[in-house]
Amino acid sequence: MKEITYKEALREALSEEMTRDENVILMGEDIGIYGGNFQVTQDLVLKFGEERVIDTPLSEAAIAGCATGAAMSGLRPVVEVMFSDFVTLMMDNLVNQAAKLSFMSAGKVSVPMVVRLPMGCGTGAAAQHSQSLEAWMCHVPGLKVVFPSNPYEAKGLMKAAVRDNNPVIFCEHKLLYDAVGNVPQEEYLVQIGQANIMKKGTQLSVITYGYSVQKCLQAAMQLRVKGVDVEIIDLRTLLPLDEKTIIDSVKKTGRALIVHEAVKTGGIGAEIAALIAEKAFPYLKAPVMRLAGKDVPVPFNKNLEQAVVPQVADIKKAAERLMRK
Amino acid sequence: MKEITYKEALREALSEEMTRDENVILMGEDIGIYGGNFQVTQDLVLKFGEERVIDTPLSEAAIAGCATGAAMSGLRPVVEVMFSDFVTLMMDNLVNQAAKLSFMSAGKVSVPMVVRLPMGCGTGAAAQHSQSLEAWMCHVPGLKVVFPSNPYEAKGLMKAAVRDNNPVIFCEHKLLYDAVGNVPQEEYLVQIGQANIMKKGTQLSVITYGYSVQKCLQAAMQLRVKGVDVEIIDLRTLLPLDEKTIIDSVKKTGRALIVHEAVKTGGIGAEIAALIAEKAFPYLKAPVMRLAGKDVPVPFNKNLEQAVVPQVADIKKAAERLMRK
Amino acid sequence: MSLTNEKTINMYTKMITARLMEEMIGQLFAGGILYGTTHLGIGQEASAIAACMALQEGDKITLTHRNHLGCIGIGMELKYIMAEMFGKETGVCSGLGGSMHLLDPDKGNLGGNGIVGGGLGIATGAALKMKYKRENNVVLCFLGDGATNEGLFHEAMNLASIWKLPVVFYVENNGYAVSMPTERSMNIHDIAKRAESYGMRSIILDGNNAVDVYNLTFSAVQYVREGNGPMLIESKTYRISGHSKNDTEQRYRDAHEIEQWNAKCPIKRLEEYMLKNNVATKEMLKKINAQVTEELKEAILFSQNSLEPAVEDLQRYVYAK
Amino acid sequence: MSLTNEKTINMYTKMITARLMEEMIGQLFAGGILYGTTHLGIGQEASAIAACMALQEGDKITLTHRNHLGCIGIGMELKYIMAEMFGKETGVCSGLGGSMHLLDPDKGNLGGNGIVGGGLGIATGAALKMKYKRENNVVLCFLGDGATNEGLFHEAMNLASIWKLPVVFYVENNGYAVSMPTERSMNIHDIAKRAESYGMRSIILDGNNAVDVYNLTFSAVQYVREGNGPMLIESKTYRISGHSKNDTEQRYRDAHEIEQWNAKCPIKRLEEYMLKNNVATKEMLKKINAQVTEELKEAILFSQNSLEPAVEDLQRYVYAK
Ligand SMILES: Cc1ncc(C[n+]2csc(CCOP(=O)(O)OP(=O)(O)O)c2C)c(N)n1
Ligand SMILES: Cc1ncc(C[n+]2csc(CCOP(=O)(O)OP(=O)(O)O)c2C)c(N)n1
Ligand SMILES: [Mg+2]
Ligand SMILES: [Mg+2]
Repeated sequence: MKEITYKEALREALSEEMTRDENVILMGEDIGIYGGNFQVTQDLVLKFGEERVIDTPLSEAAIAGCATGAAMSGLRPVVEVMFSDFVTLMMDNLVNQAAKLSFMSAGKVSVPMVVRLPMGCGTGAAAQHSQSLEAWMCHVPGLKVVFPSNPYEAKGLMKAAVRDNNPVIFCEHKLLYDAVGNVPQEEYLVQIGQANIMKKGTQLSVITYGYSVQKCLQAAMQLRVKGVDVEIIDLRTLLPLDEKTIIDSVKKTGRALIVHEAVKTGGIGAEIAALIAEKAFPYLKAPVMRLAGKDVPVPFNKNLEQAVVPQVADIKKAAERLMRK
Repeated sequence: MKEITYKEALREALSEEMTRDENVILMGEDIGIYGGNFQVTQDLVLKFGEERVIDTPLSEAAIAGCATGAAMSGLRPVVEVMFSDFVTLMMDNLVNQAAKLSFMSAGKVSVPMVVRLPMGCGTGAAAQHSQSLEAWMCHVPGLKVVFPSNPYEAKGLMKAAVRDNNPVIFCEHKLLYDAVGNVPQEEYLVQIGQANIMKKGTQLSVITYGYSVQKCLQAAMQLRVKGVDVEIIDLRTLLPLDEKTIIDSVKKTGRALIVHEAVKTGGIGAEIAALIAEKAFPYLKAPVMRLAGKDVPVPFNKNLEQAVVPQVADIKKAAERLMRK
Repeated sequence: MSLTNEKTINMYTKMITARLMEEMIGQLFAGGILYGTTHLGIGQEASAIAACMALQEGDKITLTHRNHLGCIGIGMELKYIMAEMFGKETGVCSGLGGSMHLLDPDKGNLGGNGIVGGGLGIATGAALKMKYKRENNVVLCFLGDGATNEGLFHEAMNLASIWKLPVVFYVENNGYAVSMPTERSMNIHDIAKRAESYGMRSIILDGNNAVDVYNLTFSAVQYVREGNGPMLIESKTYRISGHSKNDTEQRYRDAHEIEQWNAKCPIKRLEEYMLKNNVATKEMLKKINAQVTEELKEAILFSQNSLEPAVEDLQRYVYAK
Repeated sequence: MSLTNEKTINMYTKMITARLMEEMIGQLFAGGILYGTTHLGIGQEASAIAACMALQEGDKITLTHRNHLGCIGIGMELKYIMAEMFGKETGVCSGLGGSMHLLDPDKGNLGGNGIVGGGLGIATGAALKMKYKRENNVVLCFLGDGATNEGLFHEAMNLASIWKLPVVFYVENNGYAVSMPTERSMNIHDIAKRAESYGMRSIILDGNNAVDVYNLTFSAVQYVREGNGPMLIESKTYRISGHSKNDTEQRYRDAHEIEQWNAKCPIKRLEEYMLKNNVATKEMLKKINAQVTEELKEAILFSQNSLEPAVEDLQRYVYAK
């Protein structure tokens, strides 16, 4: 084991996969000598050259399209989108091309590509640089969506994503890039489609992912002191969801709290709540509760920015409320 | 009262609003002499001229952006997107500009525009011309989303949408354009944010919208014969949802079936199910059930196309299953 | 490679195949036998097919919504195209794709596209791979005049240019994007001019003259193949068919204009050329027509006798293994 | 309107205001006092401010992520800009927008934009409204070299051109888009060339020469105001600041290049011009500097003494009434 940061974990994964398979290439804005806006690709251009670490102009749509065409042809492009908010400019290529090509061609082509999306707020970058848009992606059959919450998952999921034969939307959280954690010295993958029970518990299932996992773990420690024994599920993959892990947990605890940073209405929390309401209904001792981002754009002001997403205290309070029901 | 089609209803609404307010203009591809891909704007260019019924080149992103700028400046543009699938090309302007400008400017500007999206499958137009993407839009604070199910709603909602001071995503269903229905001779609006109970019932709440409303009504007739008394809620507005009407109904019936054509995972049905699971939990006699589009792109073949969205028989079967739980 | 007699006859055969196929598809739609929608290419046979014939083994094309001609041009088989039009399991895309999504990578076709401009990114990416792998191939990216107003056109042209990718952007300027005349959708006379924004070379050709299309496309393709970076070709042509099967009224153009272009029919012109230059005799042309008619009949029979895809298989191709 | 002495002094005052403000913002960020991110415009004062000064009452501008200079140029008040930088309730956007979203329609500013190219559509739409209402106004749309590679640039330029909209696309080519040099992001030397794709007129100007910027922009704006359709201006300039507050290493350019451009400092050049042409004396310039310094201090004091926006008001502006 060794301790590295989330961004180092991503970089290691990319570097290892590029070494293993010459078909893996990187594309994105300022990912070369600049090292990427969040330093994920730092120095990779020195190691792999400009032909494999490709600095692109500001042309998000064409980058997504170009990656799609390259992937159809046998390469495995990993695209960095500088901020996830700019994926709005790639939607046509991702949704109408990459996601549908395998189906429309009856399997004649496949599109093995990864699109990296730095998500979330907490850096004061305001409404157009702080969104969490994973729910859109989960509504598109043909895509896979993952969201690691720590360096171990970041590395393992990235390696799995690069090897997957489908377009994988790889969500990262800006506030996690400097988070440290242990990863094995030897090679490993984290399988796409498998959630992880981060903490076992008996009274309440907290279902979450991404940066919120860290907050939920903190809240769980505080709740423990108060005698509430929480189980925490880190989804890791949002599409396809690991239904079994979620449903089994809720069947055991009888209570579910879903936590995410994305705006509540239409968020992926709704899908999870709906699943539980459908498949674990007789086991529920209380209503399924969602704690999510407020239904507003992300404000610049720091206090307000903090107020729009669930914080540790909010999670604790919500869990306590749910335990009383 | 008079009987007109859905597309005539839309046309009347546009024509009346354009007559009432010279700030209302139309923009879109082939909406002039061609009359729009689905004939909604037929002959409006003859009545209002090319300055107000503006044929655009194939430039979806700029059309959305141009409408945004025009709306910020005092006009009220109504944009036709030829197929809703192409809204993928407008996402940045709709989501990062139009939806956020009021908030980001602390109310200094507003963006009164309407974006018309012909949704849905059933015409054999295949994967890139058949999607139902309303759920994305419902996940964007700052937008409003409506989806009329008949000519009465189409006209009333369109007039309300044109007068609304926010960007309104106006979903239409291709298979409804030729549907006929009664509308009042005199002027009327259908308020945004209000659902409508299409049919009162006591045993099961069917919550639906758009083209699926028609199918649910048919299923309800068949269910009645079998002694099942269904209540049908036509949502009409998807953002903001009329929570009260939904929750009141479910409290009364104790059972909820949500029906829509959009892909199930991450669909707006998830949001509704989650709401119910949160707010009507103690009243539920059975799990909340969602009947929605299959998680696949829309296939070309007609049999398969029919199979990917809920049909009358599926709705009936689902309702019966739910009654047995 | 210069246009040999054999190649010319082959080209003619494909053009006739395309014409008869499109007419047949039109009839099948009119008769309510085919389902969905379609965009016929009548009048553009030389533009699409002769261009494809300028390619060699390993080259690729990307096509548009109006993609049937390109499919014939690149050598896809009639019966698998027709079976796809019928939505059958034996179709090139097993009935899942339909008229706008004909795709056959083994033959070099990376796909028709329901999204106008949708092929631009894909073509650029396919060319990126060719360059990366030091392959001696090129991509021929078909698009319409209307598509050149899409943002993706600009972005893809620029990428191809700065990265010197082996791609030829082949713009078929047929005068309209649905009802929008090209002269109203842009303030320039020649779309080829747009190449200059990217420091890219371009040529303009008469898209109704098959021999010219072949020769000029061939030289452009060679230039690109040699590593000189991308090129743009503007092929001036005309769509005789309505925009799609729904475009019946056509209030946006007058009959006289169509007549004028009918006089420039690319097939008639190629026939005249072949006769004049002794490439073929009248009898040979007649025989080709008869053969193609027969083949088309067989293709339809094949399609009609094929099975529908199974509902149980719906999930099968959503994700690649 | 020609550049009167009064106007020149006004212009100089704004440029100095911008320079001192940007330096101050840089310091406040370095000291951890300001939150979020920011894109300073040091070196581009002439390019941004002199262009704005060529406008008249009722004209509008759209700005980019690097928008502080334009805000000063169009006449927004220092204290409300600074209060927004501090995220305070008294800021131009009540602390909701922040550095990239400064907006003040009453002063003619339709907004900075966090999306590169985001202002292009808005500018086009604002111009559409002016034309529709027969107003005698124009929109000046600011964008960077990098933004001209976005698809929206292409689409918006084309719309503006075919509809003859009163909009001037003002491209500040400062040599880089973050770390990407303009010469690597496109295969042409002058971005102005791109106007030709739309049959649009263009001019190139020295963006570090305030007097030139003013005069040439003024003439372009007049041309557009007269109903001749849009124009593109390429303003060649250089960003002395790092790209954003995070751009500290700057491995993508060398110090020598920055030095060379420092020698062309637009403020020094305007000072020289003013002294040489007796527009102002050294003492006057000194006094202006002192005044601005004072004003800036006050603006910061004002900001620091202002209240934070209330959490309870979060929902207030999501929807317009
Ligand atoms: C992005 C997008 N916008 C609009 C359409 C609808 N549409 C299909 S074909 C077409 C016209 C295309 O014109 P052009 O590129 O000139 O090709 P042509 O039809 O003339 O062959 C339009 C508007 C579409 N399919 N995709
Ligand atoms: C659509 C989009 N892509 C990427 C970014 C990230 N980004 C912000 S500024 C910038 C460079 C812009 O370059 P240019 O247009 O030349 O303006 P400059 O920064 O030089 O003033 C980039 C890549 C963004 N904000 N929006
Ligand atoms: Mg055309
Ligand atoms: Mg720049």
